[in-house]
Amino acid sequence: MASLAPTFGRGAMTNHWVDIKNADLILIMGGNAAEAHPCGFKWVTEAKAHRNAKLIVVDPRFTRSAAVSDYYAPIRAGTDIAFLGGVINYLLSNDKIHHEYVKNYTDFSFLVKDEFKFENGIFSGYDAEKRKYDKATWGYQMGKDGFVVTDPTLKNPRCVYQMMKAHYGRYTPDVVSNICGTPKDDFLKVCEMIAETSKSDKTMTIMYALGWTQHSQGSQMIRTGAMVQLLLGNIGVAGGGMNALRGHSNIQGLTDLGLLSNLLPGYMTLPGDAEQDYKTYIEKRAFKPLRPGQMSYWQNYGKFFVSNMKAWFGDAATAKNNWSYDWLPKLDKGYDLLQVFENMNQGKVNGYLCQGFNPLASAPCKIKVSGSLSKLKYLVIIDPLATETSEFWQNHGEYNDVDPSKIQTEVFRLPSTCFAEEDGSLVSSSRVLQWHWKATEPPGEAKGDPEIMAGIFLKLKEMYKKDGGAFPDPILNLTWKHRQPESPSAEELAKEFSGKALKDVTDPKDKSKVLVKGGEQLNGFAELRDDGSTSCGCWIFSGSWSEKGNLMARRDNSDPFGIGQTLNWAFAWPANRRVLYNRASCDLSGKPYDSKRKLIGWDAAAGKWTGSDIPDIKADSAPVEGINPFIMNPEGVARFFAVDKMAEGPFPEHYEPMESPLANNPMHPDNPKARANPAARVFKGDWETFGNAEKFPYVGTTYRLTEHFHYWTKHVKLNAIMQPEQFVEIGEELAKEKGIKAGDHVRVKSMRGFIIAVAVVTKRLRSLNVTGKKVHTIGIPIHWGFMGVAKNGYITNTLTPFVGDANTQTPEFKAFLVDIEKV
Amino acid sequence: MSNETNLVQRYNVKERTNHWVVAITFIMLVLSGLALFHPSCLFFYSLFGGGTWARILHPFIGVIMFLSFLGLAVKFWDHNHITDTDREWRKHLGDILANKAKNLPEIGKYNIGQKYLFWSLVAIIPMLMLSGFIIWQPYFAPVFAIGLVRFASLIHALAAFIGIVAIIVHVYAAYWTRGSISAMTRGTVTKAWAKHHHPAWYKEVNKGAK
Amino acid sequence: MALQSLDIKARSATTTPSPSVRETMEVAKLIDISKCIGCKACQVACMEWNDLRDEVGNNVGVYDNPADLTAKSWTVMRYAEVEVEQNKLEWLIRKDGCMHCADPGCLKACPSPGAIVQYSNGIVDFHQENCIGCGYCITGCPFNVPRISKQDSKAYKCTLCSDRIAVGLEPACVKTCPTGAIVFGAKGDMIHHAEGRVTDLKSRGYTNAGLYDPQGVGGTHVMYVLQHADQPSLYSGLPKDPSISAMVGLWKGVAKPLLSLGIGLTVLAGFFHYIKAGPNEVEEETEK
Amino acid sequence: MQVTRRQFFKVCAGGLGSSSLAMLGFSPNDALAEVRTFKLERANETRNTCPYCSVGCGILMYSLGDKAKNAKSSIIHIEGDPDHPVNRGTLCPKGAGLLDFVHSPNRLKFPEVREAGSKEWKRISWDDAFTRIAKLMKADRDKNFEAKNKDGATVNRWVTTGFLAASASSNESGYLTHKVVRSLGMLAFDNQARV
Repeated sequence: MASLAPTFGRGAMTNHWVDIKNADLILIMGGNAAEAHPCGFKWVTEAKAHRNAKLIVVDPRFTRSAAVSDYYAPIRAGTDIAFLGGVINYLLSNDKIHHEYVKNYTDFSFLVKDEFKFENGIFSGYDAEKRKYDKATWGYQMGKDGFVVTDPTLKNPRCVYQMMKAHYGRYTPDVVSNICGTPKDDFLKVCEMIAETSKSDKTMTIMYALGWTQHSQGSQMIRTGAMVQLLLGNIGVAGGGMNALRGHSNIQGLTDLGLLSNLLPGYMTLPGDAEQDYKTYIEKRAFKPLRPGQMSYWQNYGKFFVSNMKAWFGDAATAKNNWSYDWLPKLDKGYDLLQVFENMNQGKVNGYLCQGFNPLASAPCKIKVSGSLSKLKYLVIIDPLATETSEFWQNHGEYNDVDPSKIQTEVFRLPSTCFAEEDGSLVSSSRVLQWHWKATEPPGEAKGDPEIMAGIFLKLKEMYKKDGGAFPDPILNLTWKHRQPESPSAEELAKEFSGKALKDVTDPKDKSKVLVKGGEQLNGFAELRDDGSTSCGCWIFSGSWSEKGNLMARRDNSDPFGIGQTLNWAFAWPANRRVLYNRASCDLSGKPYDSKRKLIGWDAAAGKWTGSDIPDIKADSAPVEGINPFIMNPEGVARFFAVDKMAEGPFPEHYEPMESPLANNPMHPDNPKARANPAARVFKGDWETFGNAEKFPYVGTTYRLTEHFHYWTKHVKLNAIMQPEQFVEIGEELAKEKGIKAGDHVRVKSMRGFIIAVAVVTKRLRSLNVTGKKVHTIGIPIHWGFMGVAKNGYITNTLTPFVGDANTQTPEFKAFLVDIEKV
Repeated sequence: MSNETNLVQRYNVKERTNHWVVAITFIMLVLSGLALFHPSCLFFYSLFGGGTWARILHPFIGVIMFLSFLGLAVKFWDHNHITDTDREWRKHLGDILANKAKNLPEIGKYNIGQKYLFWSLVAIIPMLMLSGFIIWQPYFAPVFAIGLVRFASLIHALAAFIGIVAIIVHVYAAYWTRGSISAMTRGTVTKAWAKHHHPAWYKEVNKGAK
Repeated sequence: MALQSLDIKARSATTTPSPSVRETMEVAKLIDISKCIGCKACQVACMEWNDLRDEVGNNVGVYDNPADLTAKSWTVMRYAEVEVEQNKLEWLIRKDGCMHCADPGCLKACPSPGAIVQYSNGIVDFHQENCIGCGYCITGCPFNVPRISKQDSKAYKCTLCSDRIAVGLEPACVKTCPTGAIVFGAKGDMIHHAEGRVTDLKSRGYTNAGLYDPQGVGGTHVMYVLQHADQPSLYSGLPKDPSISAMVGLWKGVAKPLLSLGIGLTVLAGFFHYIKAGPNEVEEETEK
Repeated sequence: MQVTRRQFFKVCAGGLGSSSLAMLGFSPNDALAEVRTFKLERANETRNTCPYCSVGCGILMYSLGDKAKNAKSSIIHIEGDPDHPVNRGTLCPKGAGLLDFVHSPNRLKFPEVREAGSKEWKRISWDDAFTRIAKLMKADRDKNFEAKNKDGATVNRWVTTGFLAASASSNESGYLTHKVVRSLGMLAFDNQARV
């Protein structure tokens, strides 16, 4: 989500599943919704059936999404920025943009610093040694009034519009076709169809998923898509949006709750080593508006933070100790999955706990992961299923050929419950928090995750209380007000993150008016205070369990406006808004661009915004006040120019995948530094594990099949029956060249290892003509392993490179180099 | 020994046993087959312990019949070549059926009707066996193409029909032609019977006996 | 459970009419291939609802799994990659299974009373407790659908979830279908729905789109919307104009009464011959 | 009605004949056509959310037993929740197969440990597991906790033990996990959003 936030302000799917039915055009690119999210894809078929919508699929493979599309265009894996850059060029040069929208709701008119440069594929401030940018020049020209300087005429060559035009003018249809391998006619046809939606009563939605994120330049691919959508005025409107289709049922929720190295709940961030002073920490994050009159909602950061610390440390968090600010660990660097495995490999990690996660199968370069795990002193697995990771030390023949006696890791395997055996809430991709109910007891002695966490934590607390030890304060003071301390209930925890008033909370405009009494649940984040009078474990979830009860459990599916908003179904963050930035669906005067798909509109008589959705703006702020729709951005508008928010540059630029069939980047053939993402982190020693096109001539790409879910459903008999055995897909042309027939066993190898699988020979994978060279793609589904009821197979990530996106460090699973031979 | 009595040996024990094995299995096959063929004969299922048993047993009984019929066929083969005398005899069929026949050509062990029966069974029983094999569930039918199975089902029914009609005629003829049944029960017929119905054969037997 | 929770239209190996005065609404399942994403949810839902678990098989070089219908896989997806227009690949994915013919070949061929029943709502259902395992239903089926179980030698196939429909629910596959490629309702409504789909497909350039409701078998209660209704064989060999095979028609049609009659007549002929001509007795004199 | 002797015999014979025919199998079958009993008639229904992808489909779980004290509940069937605005009763092949996830033969049932260098699992009690894990964690934390960095700045971090959080566990589990992890000063903390 490190690409949507820099553009719009929040890192989440902008619209929601049912809203897809309001689209006129659906672009599925960097994803395969029909296979990965079939029930969500239903709303594509609804749009087709009821709005006569068209579906475009752009993908290296003719997927099951493509099977029901109106138009399919092939593309070489890892070249989406070039394709979308070409679309931007098409829209700008053919003037197919939503003028009013881009002028008012984006940074089109903002002036960029003169020092900012882009030369031969590299932006200003690059340090090739560190593979990092100094982003000092990546900013706006600031006026004396403290606001960004703008040029509403859009004539200034340093305005974002002009700079973009220059930047993407290079992505001509021929260049695109040359890089992507997409036939020029196909590309132009897609452009034409997309351009249609620049009309204010036409919308396009983009549905993407791991097909964009799992690249070394994945975040920028997504950003390029977001930029296309902004040009067309498709953000914040019904049937529009950037629909990031999350993979797992609660990835959204766990990200919202900040379960990542550098985050705190609600997208607050941990301090770094340098941030020793609490006040500066807050000030740095409470962004002042960059344009007059804008909300810049992060100005309330202090309220969110203090309430969070009150939820965690209760009475121990006081104004005096800066709300226990120092109890939070400070970051010297990010500790993402790849970094942790790198550290582990270097022997710097002793213990590891895996809760419902199977890194041996999920992380890249199995041999490195397996070696790293072997260096641990202890490993704790918390899972309902017997995962590969839990048996990384066990010899499973050809699939996991290790010697247990040489592995000194102590491994604990703790059985946890599955969905059917617990109460709780999950956040769907649509940001909807939905409550679920327990139906039955778990098998054997299995326990729920909260019970297991409590079991470990209470033991630790007891030991620290008795024997002391390193810095016990946060452990001893962590709030634990559970009726059964060893088994915290879902209800108690949900109420805690939704938040309550510790003292009476009054209306700032009228102190005599009590909004919520001390001890009561809060109605929402607007009631949070930074004086310690409120407690809230995750500000964006605030109000999900109010005095009205558990709003996440609401089951009223009525849809009074007929455009699928169902506001009384469960609870969506933030504040039950269903379409983010919905203010952008109206013109400056507050009138909806498309009255048939009205989300909100300014009701002058009532003096507030009304409609089918909850306004994503201060409800009583009249349009004349000029609050712009992107309230989380200090600019108030969406960013084409990402300032310093992205690792590899404010404008996305095409770079080749780390392992590419091309010797150089066709955009910058004479600059080897700009071949692959210049800011992608590569660990020492991993360069040697990358292969080249001479030895590994084919593009490998891994993906999911609709019959399986990740590495779980190989444990599920019904799904094992549907896709029993590991296979790889190759095109008919390559099959012929290699003498491979459907059903043969083949060995697919990369620089890092090999797998053996059945060959599926298909017309759906075709060779592409890239820079005059024929490029074949080999499709490698991921779902098999050495545990489960399906036929055993090799772990696909044996093949993948240990490198990630420069912003998110999401591994590059979608484009790497392999070779294939018949076994 | 036939000299002692007025009886002539027509079939020995082996032949009689063989015949009755074929006959009994044939009847069982007819009963179970008709039940499978037409709902009006459903009650025959009960003779076999229900429809499923009828379905299970029918093909196995068929194999027994086929094998024992093979024995019969080999044994009787030589006696069943159709001769000019037979054809001559056939011309009198109307009279024969009306019990008015006089001065018939002297035929051998079998008349042309019996020979027709023999050859039709020689044709039909392997056909039944083969088509039955093709539709035999659950062992063999699944390996054959569905079109072939359909064809075999039809052939099986038609062949069975011809067989059944032939056997009805055979049984009736045996009943109608008084003195015949003992040939297959006791193995003997009267000399008069033999002289009357199969004079050439009678002569041959007598010759042989001398 | 009521004796007749669904009213009966026809019953195998039964020559007299079944109780068929009540007429329930004729139902149908419509499978819109242009909406099908081949996800196999219907296959899973079918197995789950019917408490079946087929073998965990092998990949034989295609997406089809299980590779064919079995006694435990009552529906399978069949995947076909075709290029009707040059360079325009289409992945035609057809959900195969019982079509619930109005004139069911299986029922016609079945020799066991009540093993196959056609309800007045159109469902053709197998009652395995009456099945004798002869496989005639397979022979009779124009779509090659029923399968004999290796476990119990009984024939099995899709029941159109008669147990769900009997209590007013839709079939399991219909309910689960993520894209609404499978819909269910009164047959008239389904035909109407199909007309809308055909119009939409024609507007998207599929000029030969149409409904597959083959009249050769009296129409079916499982129908398809096809993008290329002129070439059903593109869809993994869907028969163009299916009807009960002429051979089966002969065997279970004309032959049944004719041959029975033939046998009866032969018996009668003998009887009357005897009445008329009397026994063929050897006269006393020749006896000597 | 007068019944002559002759007629009487006729009737008797007829009766005898038909009853023997019935014995031969002429009797009509008992059940004409009975559909399978609807298996969920009295099953307990519980609403839940599919744990796989992020569409968040509503599901209905049907379980054996009416929650009476003496009945051990067990899930017998799962299908889509028709009231749910997103999936409207539909489920994909993964969701439709959830029953076999609940009852997978590979579900873990007891805490186990694999000792260093060992080839096998050993069943242990929960208390043993918690105690041993807590001891290992405490030993590592006490040894490697970094209160101040090289420059003397307060950092209060522990980076020698890492935690990977689930992606399908509930918000409540996730929230508690986050609290515990940060209270220990852990930074090597990640979830499946990464991959």
